[in-house]
Amino acid sequence: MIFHSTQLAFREVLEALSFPGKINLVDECPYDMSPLISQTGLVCMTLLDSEVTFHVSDDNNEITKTLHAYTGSHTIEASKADFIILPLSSSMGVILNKLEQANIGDLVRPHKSATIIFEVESLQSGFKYDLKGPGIKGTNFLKCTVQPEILKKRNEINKEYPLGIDMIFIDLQGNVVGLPRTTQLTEVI
Amino acid sequence: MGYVAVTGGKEAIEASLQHLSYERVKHGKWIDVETIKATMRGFLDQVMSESSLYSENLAALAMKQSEGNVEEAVFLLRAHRSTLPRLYYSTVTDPRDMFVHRRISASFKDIPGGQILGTSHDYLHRLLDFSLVDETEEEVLQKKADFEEVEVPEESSIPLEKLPKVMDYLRAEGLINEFPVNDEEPDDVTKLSLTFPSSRSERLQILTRGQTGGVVSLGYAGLRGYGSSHPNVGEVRVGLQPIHVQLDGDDEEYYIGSIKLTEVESFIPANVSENGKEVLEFDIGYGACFGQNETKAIAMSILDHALENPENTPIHDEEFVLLHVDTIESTGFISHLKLPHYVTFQSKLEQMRKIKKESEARK
Amino acid sequence: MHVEQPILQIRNLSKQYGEGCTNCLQPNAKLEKNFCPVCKTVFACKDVSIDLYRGEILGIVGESGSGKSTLMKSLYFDEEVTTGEGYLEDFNNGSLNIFTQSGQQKRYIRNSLLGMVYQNPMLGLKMSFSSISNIAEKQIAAGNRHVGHMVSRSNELLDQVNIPLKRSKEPPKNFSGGMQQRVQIAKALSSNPPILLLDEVTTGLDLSVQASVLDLIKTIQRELQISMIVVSHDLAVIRMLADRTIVMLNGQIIEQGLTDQILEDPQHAYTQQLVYSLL
Amino acid sequence: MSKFPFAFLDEQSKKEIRRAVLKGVAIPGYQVPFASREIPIGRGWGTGGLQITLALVGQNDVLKVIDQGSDESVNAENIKKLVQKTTGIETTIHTSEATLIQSRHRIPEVPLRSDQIMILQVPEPEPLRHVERSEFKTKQMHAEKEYSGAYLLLFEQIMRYGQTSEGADYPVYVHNRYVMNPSPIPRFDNPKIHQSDALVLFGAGREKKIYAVPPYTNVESLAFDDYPFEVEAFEGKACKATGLTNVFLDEFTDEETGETYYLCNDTSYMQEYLEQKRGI
Repeated sequence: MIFHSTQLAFREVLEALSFPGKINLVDECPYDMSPLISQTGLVCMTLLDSEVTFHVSDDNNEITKTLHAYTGSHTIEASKADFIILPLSSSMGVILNKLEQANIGDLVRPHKSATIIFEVESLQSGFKYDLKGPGIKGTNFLKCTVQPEILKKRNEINKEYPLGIDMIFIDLQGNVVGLPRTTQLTEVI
Repeated sequence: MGYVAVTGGKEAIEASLQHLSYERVKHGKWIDVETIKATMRGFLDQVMSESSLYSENLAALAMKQSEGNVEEAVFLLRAHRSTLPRLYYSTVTDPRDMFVHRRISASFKDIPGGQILGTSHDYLHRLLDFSLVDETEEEVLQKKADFEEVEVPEESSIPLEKLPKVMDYLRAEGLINEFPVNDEEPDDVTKLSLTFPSSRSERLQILTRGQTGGVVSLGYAGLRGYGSSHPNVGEVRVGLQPIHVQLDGDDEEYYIGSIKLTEVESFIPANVSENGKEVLEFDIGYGACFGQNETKAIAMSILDHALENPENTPIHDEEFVLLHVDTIESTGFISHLKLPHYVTFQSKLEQMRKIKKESEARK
Repeated sequence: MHVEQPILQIRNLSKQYGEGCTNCLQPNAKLEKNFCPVCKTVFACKDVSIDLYRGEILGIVGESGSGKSTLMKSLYFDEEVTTGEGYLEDFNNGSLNIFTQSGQQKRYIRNSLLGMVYQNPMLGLKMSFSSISNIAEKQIAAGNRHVGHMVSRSNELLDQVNIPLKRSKEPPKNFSGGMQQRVQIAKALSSNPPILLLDEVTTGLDLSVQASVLDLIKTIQRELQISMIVVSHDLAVIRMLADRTIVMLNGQIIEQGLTDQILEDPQHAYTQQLVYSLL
Repeated sequence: MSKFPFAFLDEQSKKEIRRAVLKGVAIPGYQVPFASREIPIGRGWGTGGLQITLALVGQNDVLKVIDQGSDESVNAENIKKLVQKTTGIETTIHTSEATLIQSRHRIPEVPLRSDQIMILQVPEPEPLRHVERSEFKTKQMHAEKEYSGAYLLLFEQIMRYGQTSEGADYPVYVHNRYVMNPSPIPRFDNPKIHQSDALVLFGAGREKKIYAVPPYTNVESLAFDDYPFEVEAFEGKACKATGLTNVFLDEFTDEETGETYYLCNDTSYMQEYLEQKRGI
């Protein structure tokens, strides 16, 4: 039953955000959510419903229709969306633009900010970043194919804690890594 | 001194639950849900209003299960309500379409459509009727028959399904502030957490599902100097309100039934400045409840107006009113004091001893 | 007389209650006293500009409704200004308008750069907390986290405002009006702010107590060289304390200058009436 | 199995709670408002903690529920029964075996691991409530990091009693941004949340707030430089059964002798300690 898969997926995402940099594995989604990565579809089904809004990056209405059908959630422009989904196909320009628009909440309601669900090729190889902050004992390392420029933009957006955005990365193998706004991230060159 | 760590909690609960169900049946008497539904209208209306779940059957069952304890019955229905999936939302319904059983106004002697007394305890001498002690079924059926035989004098000309509103009468005279129709989607405090300042739809929802006693006594306080609204009951109407729903993508409206509703509109004089000139006009205080709950609906109309016009008296303070009138929240937190607190107590005890010891050392 | 930069500059500060209308919003609108006859909007302060120099006591005199209290409340952020700019030398050396700062910055200015003494002690004190806690509150708000330091600083201030130390643990609600104002003064000074705002501080106190509180203010000002703005409807209080004086009427400044000059040679009819009525 | 959905709550309610939990983890110590559901347990009796448990629990979880440190206490059993009835999962009294631990007023003496989640029940989530009763104003204070009121309360206690007199609910500063109420756990348990290996979640059902302290996060109890935070000392007292002194103790009086004695409050820990000593 789907509610068992969403429960498991939630625990993986919760652990990923509680231990930033830790790599967890999410199960496949029982329904065909292509062109999304199957695990992205399951994570969306775990968190989205009619009470929240979402925005798919390159206004890919095929994904938008699928997500609305399976979750009852409504699409809205990026600056107001509770969830922004950046599929693998999103170009660098589109990603930076959507991050720029993403809602970072305000000082009274910092929780009213966007959660970015970000598809990447791999979370086990590529550029190297070190992470510090809550959920991390000392330092943690993350190797992933996310371009440094994107994470530099993320750091800039999150500069005035508690305002900021929280990110959930999912790669082709269904690995998931969490990057809450509290994580200090620097590229290791 | 301490409280022996209660072991055997599981057995204790089982035993107490056994005893509770025994308590309900130990006299060997029982009352079926149908009878409760047919004879306990007052109780059911209050429970339905406070639990914000319109179902006379479930309210009757809850009354039976809770042995007539309103607090418990409302709790049972609220918990049940939160397990029900939400299939449809009703379309906007206008109490002008109510099939009126009772409709009075304290503001005008005669009103378009007339004052309709309907059924009310208002003019009853509250004397215990001992003849009811051993009232038999035959007597009940006889009383029923006697009443039904009396033929109605002649078809009354009053259009009970389309009775005009007293407010429309005042509006025509320009004595009521005009407001554009606002059919915006109301906020639902059971789906979106309440934030302050609150919206009017949030306030009305909290008040209509509020504890009857709580809402009434706050409204009463509003009349006795703790508030500054001097309401005049413009109209109380009680009757059957038709409810319709729409299906996705089809703008046809489908009638799914009627609910018994009490609606109150109070007129409250308020000075309004229209481009500089001070003018006295009527503000509206609104109250509406499931079932026939006139006192609660009137109190609600006082509080509605008070909260629309914040001042620093208690009943004009939205946090004071809205955060304390919910049956489940208030009864739950007060009864939670019965829960063991010996760890927090022990911690305080240690603190006190330490303070005492050190203050003696300092002497 | 003052060559260096003022420690506080206020420019065109206005505070209105009501939306205003075509009549009263144009530049030199015809107002009745301080409100617009057409739309009843009240202009508590209209285009008020003042400078305060380091170590100076500036007096502001005017009858009730003249806007002097509104001006003080706006300075201490108790009320939002409608329009106007304010620059504090000690806040980003006067480069930022204090009225457009974030809530957090405004709290920093209130806690560390300004001290306020209200006419009504209820506004300035937590009546049921001990007096020493009241005095410490401002130091805590300014970031102090050492009880011992705060207690000795508070005792020093209690001494300075002539309150016996053995009464330091008593709550202000047990004190007389005069003593409550002394606690307020001690509290306002506790984070060593460069500017102290005193709003009708001695009003309502009997004469002997008034004299001792004014005396206290004068000695504190001399010892600490702290700048002060003293607001009062009583010209005698202003004469005793202020180096320079501003006269306000119907939300606007009608005359300003050295206090002695204002007393000897008042220009505006209203000021003349005030001076002549002085005993 | 009961006719209720798995873990009692409908999926939409679970999502509402899950989203709040994730934002709580992302903003340590911040109270996330959520549309708290009405469930068959009384408000003020653990509905917040229970809703988090129900939104998290899965078939392979093992649940421990304690109240005042005891597994068999009446309310703990009551809550465990509801979860068990609607999920069929395994329950335990041994902290080390549990994956989810729901508790009221205590954190177990056994150190928690990072594969476990601690869920605490919260009656009053707002640490500034005694300083400011208006919710609108306290939210403003959190927004502006205006916490002098919380320190003033402690300062006043020191003035009156020579030291702070807060027993439980002792306010803490999380990730040096938010002042937070750790729920009515004794001071004794506050240090256990600081740099904890396990995630700690807080649920206030009646007040409709969820908040979190992620693992390895700084949590310091509010204090002054010269009046540091101190836990209950229980000087010269020890658990009569185990002799342990570094545990929170309950006080008892022996009916016959009238003598006062103490026992370790964490009953399952006491039992494990005794079994281990007796080599079972």
